[in-house]
Amino acid sequence: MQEVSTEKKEFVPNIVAFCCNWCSYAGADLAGSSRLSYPANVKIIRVPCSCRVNPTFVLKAFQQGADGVILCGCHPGDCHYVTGNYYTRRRMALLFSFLNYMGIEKERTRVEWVSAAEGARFSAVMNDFVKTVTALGENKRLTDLRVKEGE
Amino acid sequence: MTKQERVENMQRLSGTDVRKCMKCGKCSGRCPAFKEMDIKPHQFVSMLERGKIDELLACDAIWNCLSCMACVERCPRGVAPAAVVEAVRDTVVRMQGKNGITAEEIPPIVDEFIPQQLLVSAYRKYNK
Amino acid sequence: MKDVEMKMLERAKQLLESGEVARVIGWKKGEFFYDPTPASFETVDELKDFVYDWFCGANLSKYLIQMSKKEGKTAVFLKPCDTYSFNQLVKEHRIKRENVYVIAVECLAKLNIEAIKEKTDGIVKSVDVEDKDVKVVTTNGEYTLYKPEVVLSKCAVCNKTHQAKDEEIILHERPERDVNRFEEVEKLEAMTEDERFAFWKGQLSKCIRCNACRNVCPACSCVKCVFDNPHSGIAAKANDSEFEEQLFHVIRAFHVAGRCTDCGECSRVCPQHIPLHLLNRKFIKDIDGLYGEFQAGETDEGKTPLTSYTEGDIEPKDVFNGEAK
Amino acid sequence: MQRIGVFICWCGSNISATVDVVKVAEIMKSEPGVVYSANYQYMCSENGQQLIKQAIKEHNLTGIVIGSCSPRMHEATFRKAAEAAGLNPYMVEVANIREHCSWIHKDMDEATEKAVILVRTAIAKVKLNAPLMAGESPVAKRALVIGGGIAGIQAALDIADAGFEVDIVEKNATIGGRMAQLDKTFPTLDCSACILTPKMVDCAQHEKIDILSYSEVEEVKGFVGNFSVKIRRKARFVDETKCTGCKLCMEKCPSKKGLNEFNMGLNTRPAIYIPFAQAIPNVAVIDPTQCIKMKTGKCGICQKFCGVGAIDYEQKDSFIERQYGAIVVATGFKPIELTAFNEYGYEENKDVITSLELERLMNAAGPTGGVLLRPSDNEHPKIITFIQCVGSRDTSGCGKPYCSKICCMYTAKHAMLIREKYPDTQVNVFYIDVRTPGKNYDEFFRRAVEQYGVNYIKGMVGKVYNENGKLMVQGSNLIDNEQVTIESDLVVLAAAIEPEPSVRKVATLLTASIDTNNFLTESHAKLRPVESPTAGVYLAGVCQGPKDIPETVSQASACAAKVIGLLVKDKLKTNPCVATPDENMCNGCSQCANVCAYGAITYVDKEFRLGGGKTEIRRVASVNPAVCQGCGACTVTCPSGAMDLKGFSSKQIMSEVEAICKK
Repeated sequence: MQEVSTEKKEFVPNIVAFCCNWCSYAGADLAGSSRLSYPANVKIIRVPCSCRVNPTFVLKAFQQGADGVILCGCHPGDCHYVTGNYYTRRRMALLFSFLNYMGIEKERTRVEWVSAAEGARFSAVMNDFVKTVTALGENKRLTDLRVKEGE
Repeated sequence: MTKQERVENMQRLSGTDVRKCMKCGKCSGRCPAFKEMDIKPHQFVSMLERGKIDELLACDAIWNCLSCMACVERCPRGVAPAAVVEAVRDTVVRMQGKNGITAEEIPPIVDEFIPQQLLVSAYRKYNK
Repeated sequence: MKDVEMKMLERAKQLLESGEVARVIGWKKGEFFYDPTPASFETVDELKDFVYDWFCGANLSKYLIQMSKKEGKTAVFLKPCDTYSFNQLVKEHRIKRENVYVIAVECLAKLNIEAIKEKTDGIVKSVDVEDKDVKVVTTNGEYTLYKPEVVLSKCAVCNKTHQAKDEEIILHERPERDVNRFEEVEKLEAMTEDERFAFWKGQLSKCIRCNACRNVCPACSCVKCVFDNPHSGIAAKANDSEFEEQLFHVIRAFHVAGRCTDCGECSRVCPQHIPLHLLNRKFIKDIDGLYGEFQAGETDEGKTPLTSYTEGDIEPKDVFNGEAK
Repeated sequence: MQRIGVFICWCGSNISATVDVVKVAEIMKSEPGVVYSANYQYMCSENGQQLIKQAIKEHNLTGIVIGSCSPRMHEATFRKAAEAAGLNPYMVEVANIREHCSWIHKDMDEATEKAVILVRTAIAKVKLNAPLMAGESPVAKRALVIGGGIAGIQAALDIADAGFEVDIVEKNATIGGRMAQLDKTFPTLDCSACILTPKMVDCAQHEKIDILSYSEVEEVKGFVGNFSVKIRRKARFVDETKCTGCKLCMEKCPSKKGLNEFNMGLNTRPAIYIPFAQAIPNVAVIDPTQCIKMKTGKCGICQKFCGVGAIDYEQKDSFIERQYGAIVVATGFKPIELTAFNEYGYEENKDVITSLELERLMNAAGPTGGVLLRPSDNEHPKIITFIQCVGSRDTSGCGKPYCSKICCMYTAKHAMLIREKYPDTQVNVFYIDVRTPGKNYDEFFRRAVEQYGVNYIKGMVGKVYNENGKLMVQGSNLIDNEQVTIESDLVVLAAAIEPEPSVRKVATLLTASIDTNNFLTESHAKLRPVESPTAGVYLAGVCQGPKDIPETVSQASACAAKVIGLLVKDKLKTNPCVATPDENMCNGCSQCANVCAYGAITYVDKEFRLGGGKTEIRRVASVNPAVCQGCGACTVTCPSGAMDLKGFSSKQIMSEVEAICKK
C-alpha cells in the first residue's frame, strides 16, 4: 500500500501589487537596492499612477486566482499627478467596502501609500500583507460568485 | 517584572510619548513650583526616557507638583510632563496600596474659597 | 388616479394639437391591464391608448436620450423618482434639456403585480385602490390587500420629490414619511462575511445574464457598454465561465456608483427577482456615510462623489461596513 | 504575427547570482510569439545594446522584452537602442528582475521561477504594445516670474541676461520683497539695501524685463512651453506712466494715519504713498480704504498738486493676457501670526516685538532713523532678551513643525549689531539649539558669544509678564538646571516663517502640489529640487522651503538655468503615453474632465454615421496630448471604457494581471 503523505503543502498566496511609477514602484526599487526582502509571491505591475488602476483590474486578478491585491501610490498630497491618488482612495475605499459587503474578506484587499524613499516600508508592507493573506488561505470566493450546477 | 517592563509600564501609564521631547526646557521655564521641585519637569521626561524610574519614585517633586498643567499647555511638542509626574505619583500611591483621600472626606473641607483645581489635583495626587 | 390620467391626457392633446411639442412620452395599454408600457405619442389619434394608472412604474427618463435628439420638442411625464434620473442624464450631457418639456406627475406609489398575484388565488381581473386598501378581483374571488405590502420595492422606501419640471399635474398632497431605505443593507451588513457571501452567491446564481437590468438602468446608457467594448479587457465574446459573466454585477454596481439615483428599475425588471438595488444602495449608503450625504440627480450639475475628493478623506483600511473604524 | 525577442541580463552577478539567467532565457524560447531569446552579462553595455540591435534586424523583431534592472534605470537606454535598430521605441518592455527579484530573494529556484513569471508578464504586455510617436509642441519664448523678492529678481535677471523676455508679477506696489525690509545680512553684515537695490534698478532698466507691480496672477491655462496667463493689474489710482515719484502728494495728503506696512506698522504713512525711498517702480499708490476723496468724495488734494496729472480716482482693475514658456514661482514668506502664543505677551506689550520689527527699528530708513528705541516710550533698551523658536519646531498644533532655518543666524546678527552699537546693552538669547550649517556660519555665531559677549541661555521661555512696567522673562537654564527670570526692556521673538498665504491660490492655478505646511513640493527632494512636478513650473526661495538669502539666490539662478534650457528649444517633445478616447464609444458625459488635474479634456460635437445614410451629432471627449500627463484618472472614471491610456492600456494591464495570476 502506498503511503499517503499527511504533510500538507504549505499554502503560498499569489499577490498582485499595483505600484505607481513615481513613488511606490521607486520605493520597491529602493527596497531591492537596499536588499530588503519580501516573499517572491508578490508580483508588481507598474502603472503611471494608482488612479490608473481600474476596479476591473482588481477583480480580474481575483477571478484569475490571486489571493490578495494591493495598490500602492504616493502619499496623499504627494501625487505626481497632483490629485490622482485622492481618486484612488475614494474608489478603493468604496470598492473594498462593497466587496466585503458581498462576503469577500476585507484583508485580501489593501491600499498603502509608499513614497520613493520608503524602501523599508515597502518591504514591511509586503511582508505584512503576505502574512495576512497567508493566514486567510486561498481565495475561493471571488473566482466565481455563482453556484455551479451540481454544487 | 524586569526593569525594562517597569519602564515601559510607566511610559504607558503616563500616556505620553517622551521620545517626542526636543529638550527645550519650556516646561521648566513655565513651572510655577520650579523651586520646590527636586526633580524638574523637563527632567521627569528625560529620566523616564532613560529609564531612571527608581530615582523618580524616590523624589519629593511628585508631591510638590501643583498639577496645574502649565507644562502640558506650553509644550511645543505635545509631550505632557505633568502626565509623567502623575504616572510616577500614581505608581507610588499604588505601591502604598491605599487612597489618600476619599469622596466622603471632601464635603467637610470644602468652603467657598477652596479652588476647584485644588480638589481636582488632590484627587489626582492622592488616589490610586 | 383616473382624474390624474384625465388631466394628463388632456394636456397631452393640447400640446400635440398646438404643435408645441412633436411627441409626448407616456404609457400605453399593454397586453394585460397591469402591464402598461412606455410609449411615444406623435398624434392626438395615437393618444387613445394613453394610460396612467397604478402600474405605470417604468422610468421614462432614459428614453429621452434618443428622443431629445429628434426634431421638435418632446414632452414627457415624469414621476418624482424619474426626475432624478432625468437630472443625472442632463448633467452627463446625454439629454438635451432644451428639447424636453417635463410635466411632473403625481405618484402615490406604484403596485407590484407579482406581489398581488402571490397574495391572491386565480387570475387577476381587476385592481382598484382606495387609500391603503387594494381591492383585487380574481377568477377565484375578491381580496382586500394592504397597499404598502404590494407596492414596488422602490416605492416602499420612496421619499422623493420632483426635482425637474416645466409644469406639474398634482392633485393630492403626498404625506411626509419617515422611511429608512438602508434598512435591508444594514441587515446584510450585520451578517457575518460567510452569511453575506452565502446570501449573494445564492442571489447571483439565479442571474441568467439577460441584461434586463442593464437595459432599463438610466445610468447604464452608454453609447457602447463596457462589457461590449473590446478594448476594455472585460468584454467576453461568449458568456461562458469567464470574467465578465462572473463579476458582471460587481462591475455594473461600481460603474453606476455615485450616479445611481436609486430609482429601483433594476430590481423591478429582473425576471429572477434578484434584489439588485441592494448592490447599488450599498454604494449610496457608503458614500453618504463616508463623504457626506449625496443624492445623484438632485441637481443637473456638479461633480459626483467619485469624481471629487477632500484631502482628509478616509483611508480604505479604516472603512468597516461602510463606516469609519 | 508578433515576433518577440527576449534579452535576459546577468547584470554581472547582480542578477545571475540568484536567478538562473540561462534557464530563464531558455524557457522563453518556447513562449508563444517569442522568436529569439538570449542572455548576456551586461545588456546595457555597448556590446549588449549591439546584441539587441542585431537581433532586431536579423530576426525582424516586432517587440522586445529586456529582463534586467528597473525600467526606471535603463528603459530609456533600451528604447534608444531599439530606435537605432529601426524598432519603435515604445515596442520595448522591461521586466524588472533585479530590484524586484534577484536582489530581494535568496533562493535560486524561487527567484528563477519569479523571473520567468515577470518576463512572461512583460511579453504579454509587449504583444499588445502599439508603436507610439512623441508629439511636438511649440515653446513661447517668454518667462513669467511670480513674486518680485530677491528670488524673483535674481531669476528674472538671469533669464533676461540670456536674452529671453521676462515678466515679474508682484502683488505689492514695489518689488524688493522681504529682503528690502532687512537692515544687515549675515554672515557678512553688509547692508541689505546696498546689495538689493542695485539689482532692483537692474530689473527696471533691463530691456527684456517687464515689471508688473501691484498685479496678481488670475488665471493660468495651457502647459509647459505654452502657458496662457491672465494677470490682474490692480488699480493703484495713479497713472504709472505719468508719475515721476516726486512724493509731493505724500507731503500734501491730509490722511496720514495709515499703518506703514513696510515698517511693520511701527509708524504711519499717508493714504497716497510710495512704499519706501528706493521702490521700483518709483510710483505712488493710493490706499482706497484710507483716502478721503475715495471715501467721502471730498478732498482731491493730491490731484490738485500733482504736476503731471497722474492721479486717477476712477482707475479700475485691468487685465492682460500673455503667453509664457515657463513659470518661476517665488512668492516668498511672512512671519507667522503670534495669536496662539500668549505666553510671550506679544499682543499685550508694545516692547515685545518680532525680529522683523527689530530689523525696521535698527534700519536707518526705519521709523526711528536707525536708533534702537523701544516702541513703548522711545527709550534706549538696556537689557534685551531674544527668544528663539517661537512657533518653529512646534508639533503641538500652535505653530509649525519645521525649523524656520534663518532665525539662529539673524538672531546672532541682531545680538552682535546691538552689542556693537550699544556696548552697554545686555543681550540674552534663549535657545533650544543653535543651528549654523553654512559657510562661515558657525564662526559667525561664535563671534557673538566670544567677541560680543552675548549671553546665550540653553532653555526655553515659559512666560513673559509685565511687573511694574518691567518685562519679566521667565525661562529655564537647562545647563545649570535653574529657572531664571530676566528683567528686560525689550523682548524679541524669533517668529517662525511660513509661505506667503497667496501661494495657495498660485499653486491651485498652476496645479503645482503643495505640502501640509503650504510649501510647494519639488519634483525630487535631491535630484530635482527646483522643478515643480508640473512641467514648466519652477520654484525659487522660501515658497519651496525655509532658506536664507544665499540659498534663495542659488535656487533662483538654478531656476533660471532650467528656464533658459527650456526656452532655447523651439519645440518640446511630448510624452506619447497619453489618454485617448474612442469616439465611437464616448458618451460625452464629462466624467473624465471632472477628474483631469490638467484640464486636458474638452468636448466637441461630432457627426457620426448611423448606417442607412443617417447621421447623428454627438458630444465626445477630446484630449490635448500636449497637456495630458498620462496619469490615467480619466480611464477609470469613464463608464463605457472609451477612454484608454496609450502605453498602459486596459488590455495591456489586464494581460499582465492574467500572466501573473494564471496558475
